[in-house]
Amino acid sequence: MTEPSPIHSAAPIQILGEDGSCADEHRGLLSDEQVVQALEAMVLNRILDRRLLMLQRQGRLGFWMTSRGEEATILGAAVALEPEDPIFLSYRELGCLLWRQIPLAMIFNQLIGNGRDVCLGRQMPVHYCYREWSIPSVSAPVGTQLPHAAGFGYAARLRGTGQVALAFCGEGTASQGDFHTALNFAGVFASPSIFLIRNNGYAISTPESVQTAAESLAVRGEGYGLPGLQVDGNDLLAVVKVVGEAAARARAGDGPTLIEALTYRMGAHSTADDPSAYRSDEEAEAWTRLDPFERLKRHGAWRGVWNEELEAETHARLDQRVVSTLAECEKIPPPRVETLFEGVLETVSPQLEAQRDEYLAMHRRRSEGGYEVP
Amino acid sequence: MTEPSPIHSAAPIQILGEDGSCADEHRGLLSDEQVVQALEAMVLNRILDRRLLMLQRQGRLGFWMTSRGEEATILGAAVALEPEDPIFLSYRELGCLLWRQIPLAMIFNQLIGNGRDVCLGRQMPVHYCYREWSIPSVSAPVGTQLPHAAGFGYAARLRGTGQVALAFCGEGTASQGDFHTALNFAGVFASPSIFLIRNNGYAISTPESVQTAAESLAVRGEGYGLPGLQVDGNDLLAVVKVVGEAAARARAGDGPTLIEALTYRMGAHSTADDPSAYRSDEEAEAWTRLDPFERLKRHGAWRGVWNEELEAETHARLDQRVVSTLAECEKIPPPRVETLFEGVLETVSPQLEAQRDEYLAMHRRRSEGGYEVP
Amino acid sequence: MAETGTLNMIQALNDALDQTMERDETAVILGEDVGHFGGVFRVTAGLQEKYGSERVFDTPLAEAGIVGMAIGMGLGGLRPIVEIQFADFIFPAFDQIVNELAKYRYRSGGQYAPRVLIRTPYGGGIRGGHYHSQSPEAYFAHTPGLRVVVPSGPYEAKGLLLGALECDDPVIFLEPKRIYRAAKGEIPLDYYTLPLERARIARKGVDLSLVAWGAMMPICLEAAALAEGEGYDIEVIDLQSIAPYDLHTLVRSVEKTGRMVVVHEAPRTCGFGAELIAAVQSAAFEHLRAPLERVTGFDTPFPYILEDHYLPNAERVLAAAVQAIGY
Amino acid sequence: MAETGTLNMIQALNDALDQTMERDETAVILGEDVGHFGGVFRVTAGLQEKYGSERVFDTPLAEAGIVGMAIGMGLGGLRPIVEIQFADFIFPAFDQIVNELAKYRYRSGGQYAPRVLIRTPYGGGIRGGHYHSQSPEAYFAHTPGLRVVVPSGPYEAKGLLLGALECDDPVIFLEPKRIYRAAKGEIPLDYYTLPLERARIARKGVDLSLVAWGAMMPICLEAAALAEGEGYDIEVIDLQSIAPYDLHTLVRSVEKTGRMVVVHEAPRTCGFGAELIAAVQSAAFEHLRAPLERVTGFDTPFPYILEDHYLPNAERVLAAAVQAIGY
Ligand SMILES: Cc1ncc(C[n+]2csc(CCOP(=O)(O)OP(=O)(O)O)c2C)c(N)n1
Ligand SMILES: Cc1ncc(C[n+]2csc(CCOP(=O)(O)OP(=O)(O)O)c2C)c(N)n1
Ligand SMILES: [Mg+2]
Ligand SMILES: [Mg+2]
Repeated sequence: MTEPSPIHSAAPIQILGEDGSCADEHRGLLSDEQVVQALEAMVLNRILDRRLLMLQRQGRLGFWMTSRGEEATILGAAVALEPEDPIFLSYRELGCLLWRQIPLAMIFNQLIGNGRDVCLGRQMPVHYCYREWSIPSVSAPVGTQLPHAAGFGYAARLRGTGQVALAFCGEGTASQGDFHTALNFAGVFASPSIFLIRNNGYAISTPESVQTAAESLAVRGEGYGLPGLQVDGNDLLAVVKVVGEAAARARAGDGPTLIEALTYRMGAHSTADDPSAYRSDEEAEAWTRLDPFERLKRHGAWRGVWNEELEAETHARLDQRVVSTLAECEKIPPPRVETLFEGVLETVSPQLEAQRDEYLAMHRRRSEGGYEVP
Repeated sequence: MTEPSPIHSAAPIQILGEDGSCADEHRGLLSDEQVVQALEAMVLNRILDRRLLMLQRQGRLGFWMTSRGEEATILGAAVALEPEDPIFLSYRELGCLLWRQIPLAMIFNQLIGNGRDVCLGRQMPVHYCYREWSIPSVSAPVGTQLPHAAGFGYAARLRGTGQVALAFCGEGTASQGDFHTALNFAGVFASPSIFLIRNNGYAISTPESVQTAAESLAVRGEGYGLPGLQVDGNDLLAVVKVVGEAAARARAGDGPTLIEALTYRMGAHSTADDPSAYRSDEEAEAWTRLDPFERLKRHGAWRGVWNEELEAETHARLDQRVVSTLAECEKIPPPRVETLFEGVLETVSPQLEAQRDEYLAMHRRRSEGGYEVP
Repeated sequence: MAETGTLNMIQALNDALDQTMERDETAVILGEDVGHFGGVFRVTAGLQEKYGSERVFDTPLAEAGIVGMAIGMGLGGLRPIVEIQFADFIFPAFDQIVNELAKYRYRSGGQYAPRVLIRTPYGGGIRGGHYHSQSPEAYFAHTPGLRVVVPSGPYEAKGLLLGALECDDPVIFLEPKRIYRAAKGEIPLDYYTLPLERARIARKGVDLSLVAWGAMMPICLEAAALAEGEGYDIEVIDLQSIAPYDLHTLVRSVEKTGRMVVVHEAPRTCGFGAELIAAVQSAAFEHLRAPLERVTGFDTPFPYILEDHYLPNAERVLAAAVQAIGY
Repeated sequence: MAETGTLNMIQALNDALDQTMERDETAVILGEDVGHFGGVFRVTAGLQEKYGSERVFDTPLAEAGIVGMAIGMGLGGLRPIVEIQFADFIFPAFDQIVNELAKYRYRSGGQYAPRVLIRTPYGGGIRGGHYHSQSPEAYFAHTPGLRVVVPSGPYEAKGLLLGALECDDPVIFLEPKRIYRAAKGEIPLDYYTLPLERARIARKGVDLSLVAWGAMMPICLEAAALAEGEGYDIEVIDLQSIAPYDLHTLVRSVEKTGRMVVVHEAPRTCGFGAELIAAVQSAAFEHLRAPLERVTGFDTPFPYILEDHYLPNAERVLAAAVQAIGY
């Protein structure tokens, strides 16, 4: 086995202590209520990761990508932004949807790809898009979302909306050309935008050390004339602080920020992956000690707003909601066949129209009694 | 008019003093003979720039790109390398061909695109390729050559040839995704390669300030885990030193280097361009005081190996050679029509064969007596 | 009565952009050298001065960044108009165009539809060699979710560009640079649009349908004029919109003529001519009196010195037409 | 007598790579996750262990970098074999492929011809949605200077891959991932090559020529079997090489059958079916007894849930075949 490289050398920004405490000056980063909300979101996140993984194994879901271990990074970004700030997801950022309170059913409709999916079941699970919640469309080619954030920020400034665009990407994705053009354009145009690298150590099987020979990814900021910071990605408060400050800078007209959040993908890359083929149990084990959920729980306890009963109660309540909502969503039939042909352009092209008419005629014959040689 | 940004803020590596002197320790960078050779190459470079520009204006040449003002950067790189080290040109690096003593006729054959052009007149002028002299093929899409150098270096190391690959690009080109992937791959694989940015202040009309918000381009090296240096690109000795050290590092297995050479495009972007539309005369004027040719002449004089008579004699001799060689090359007929269809793949595809046969039949009819309705 | 003026294609395009910038405050123009300099072909000349450098601006030299940023601007409510300096340089942005721009509306269930128009000079005839001559229309025509539009003269250029700018779809607007200045026309100075996806019958005829677009139009008209001298009456059709395309007009024409030759500059294999022939032979099979043929660039990279041999000219078009008619 | 073994396509490809790495010390394999992990589809499994991490290695996540670097390795005398994890992700490398790799030999007058082969899993049928299902063959077929090869089973996969690795041209080697594991075959374990650009008659017949490649082959064979039940005798042709393509075999077949249906997964408009139809109708015009038709993916992005409606299946193929025969 290839020895995985030691992960993350530099000393990132940290706020939460081992024992869940934080310095007084940082306590105000989140209200007690927000801490509880974040904990609830994490509980829900873990429930979903477990339930959806199961669902996938049972063949009831096409695909799933867990975010276990990275919740603080993901949630922290959402917490620090305004609800109208677009978040350009990579794909592993369920927590942002949960923080924005996108109804569970809408999420499930996407995952299942049923007839009520706002995207009409056109994309694989986790390729979310919820305009109402300022979540633009996720796509699989990694990194393409990064210049979109630069451009959205530009538009927001020109139109005076006050929005800041944030884009996530993985540390693997930071190797793409789109990373370079996005950060460079954002820098040149001082676009109100934030680029948040979830450095979780791996791109599928490929360790961080194969992605870059640099000390850190944050250091790239300087090459684009922007601040580049490393933050402990398992420390919710630190992420909230760093993203919040970046957002404030952006809104003040001071341009974009690059943030590298150091975290760890505790699970597999996706339901198509088995990490035991490329990394040691000890490594994964070591990171469970830094589990961001445990860390935030200790913080909740330190504040006196969280305890085991509360967690158990929350877990039971949310798990129940998940199970019943899922059951409802699974009942919804798939999108109509006709939708396949709709919305490619504003109007259906004559070429596609002919294809549609031919196919639907056959399809109707088929539905009316098996296939039939014309 | 848009005010051009002040060019080049940082303090680059310099060796040649105002008066043409240099510190004793640096004298050995070039032998007296090499200084004379470099001066001769610069004389020839200027002659060519002038003559070819004229030729283009007379309609005898399709296109030309001058390198006036950037000769020290261009020549310095060639001087510092071994003859077998491939140089991946951008397009403005005539000086490298001159240093490698590629016969003038071969250069003119390319520019004219006549039947003796090794590339069969298939590309526009300045898109050189001379394998015998380790000059891979120039192409117009900027930046594509950068990952090629990373890959060539990798191949050289694996095959144990001891070569170092150097790639040039402009500061505009450093904005391309290929810049990012090239440097990142080179860094990760410690490819024996050198990336040399000719920062001449402009990409056609676009000033450097639109390409990046960073303090310098050299600083990007750190983001890829490589040394990034700025050098005075009008100081031949400084360029030789910096490139020479980078080559030595690469050969020793210590990986790639990013070099940003600060210089100035004294002429137009190309014969299709008029710089007075986008920059001030004063700016251009100011840079003539830093002319790398003048600077090297002073150095030659300081060494006692160059003077006005020598220059006049050299100029006359080379100018004569240029004129007579050009006259010879202009007489050579264009490539045969048949060559249009050759060498797309190793063998002619059946599709292209049919196209060729049909066309050549018509072409022969035409040559035998005007066009003819079949 | 509406005023007219004599404009070449560059002026007509500039006029269309100017009017759009005037009417639509969300419109922005971006690309390499499009700002103060007005673009290497001067299509955006004067617009930065008029509309400011926030709405008309130079970008870093990176096509993927330009298109990627434009998509984001579109998502953010702007109407970006991108210039790619030469169509040959659109390929670094291919992923952003094919995987993002083309699919954004569909994959988001219509929640987002970034209104990005990409203008780019394309085609040969200017001694540009490999990289200043390519005709990439087939790549984009094969990509669902894009419109591909090609004007053939100043009147079409202005009307089609304004038409394309009114529509919400992503558009690849290919400008035949060879006739940027050559083609002059008396055109309305007021705002007008031409419908997209409608082919234009440039010359009526009964013996053969000659189909082309962009800079191949004058070539085809020249061939038709030569053919007339030989006693043949050729119908010439300017496709104008490559995607979607106006099959109906082609089929009606071929039903009449029984013959079709498609002319394009791009390499033959799997060029857009193939599509037109495949579709027309299916729709008008009973009317065909000769095989449908193509006069195209060859299956080689675009040459420099031998360009004149590569590019379809009136002679080659005529030969193919006469052969089809005499079949 | 040569030994044989029962291999699926992944194993056959792995075997071909293994033998190439063994014979040719300049061969190197690079791509995302191809090293220790052996590729997400396991095609390179075991090769890093056997040939070392200098010759089989993971790259950073950047397709443009992978192909760009491979070109440079080719210029430097290596024989790079690139894996692009899914064909949908080849587009960031499009410029390097289309503007560099395809044109390098031509533009250098044959001085350099980087021997880069790009393997990539393509096509639908695995519930991959927009971005794990695309069939980009037409883009590459329209690009002079590239070979495009598609195997349809383990025997073809090994023989064509070894054939492609022997040739000096750049090759886009498209692997139909849908049948990676499904198709098993008894194939020689020794080294053998299959000729490129030769179509294979997979089933002889006289009533119609059914042309396809990759994962559409089993579909076509199924349709032909169903047609046989209806009394029709269909010839099925596996194109194998898309560029260049074997027009000769198609024309000979259509001269006999008078009818052709082309089946592909890619969107119809300007897909490779268009080219085959345009070329065949020209070459076999006198023999045509029905319009040449296409059964293809639709002009939409590749869907997720409705994939089964999008992909050509035996029913659609049969319907088109029967219609053509009954024309
Ligand atoms: C352009 C592109 N190439 C390859 C892939 C296949 N792929 C999907 S995820 C992934 C790894 C991404 O790693 P990283 O950016 O670190 O994000 P993470 O999965 O760790 O969150 C790869 C290679 C892709 N989706 N897009
Ligand atoms: C991909 C690509 N986009 C655009 C162009 C058009 N173009 C040719 S040279 C040039 C400017 C290059 O500037 P820079 O990199 O600074 O090099 P310089 O010309 O200053 O030497 C541009 C935009 C191109 N050749 N390739
Ligand atoms: Mg990662
Ligand atoms: Mg420059």
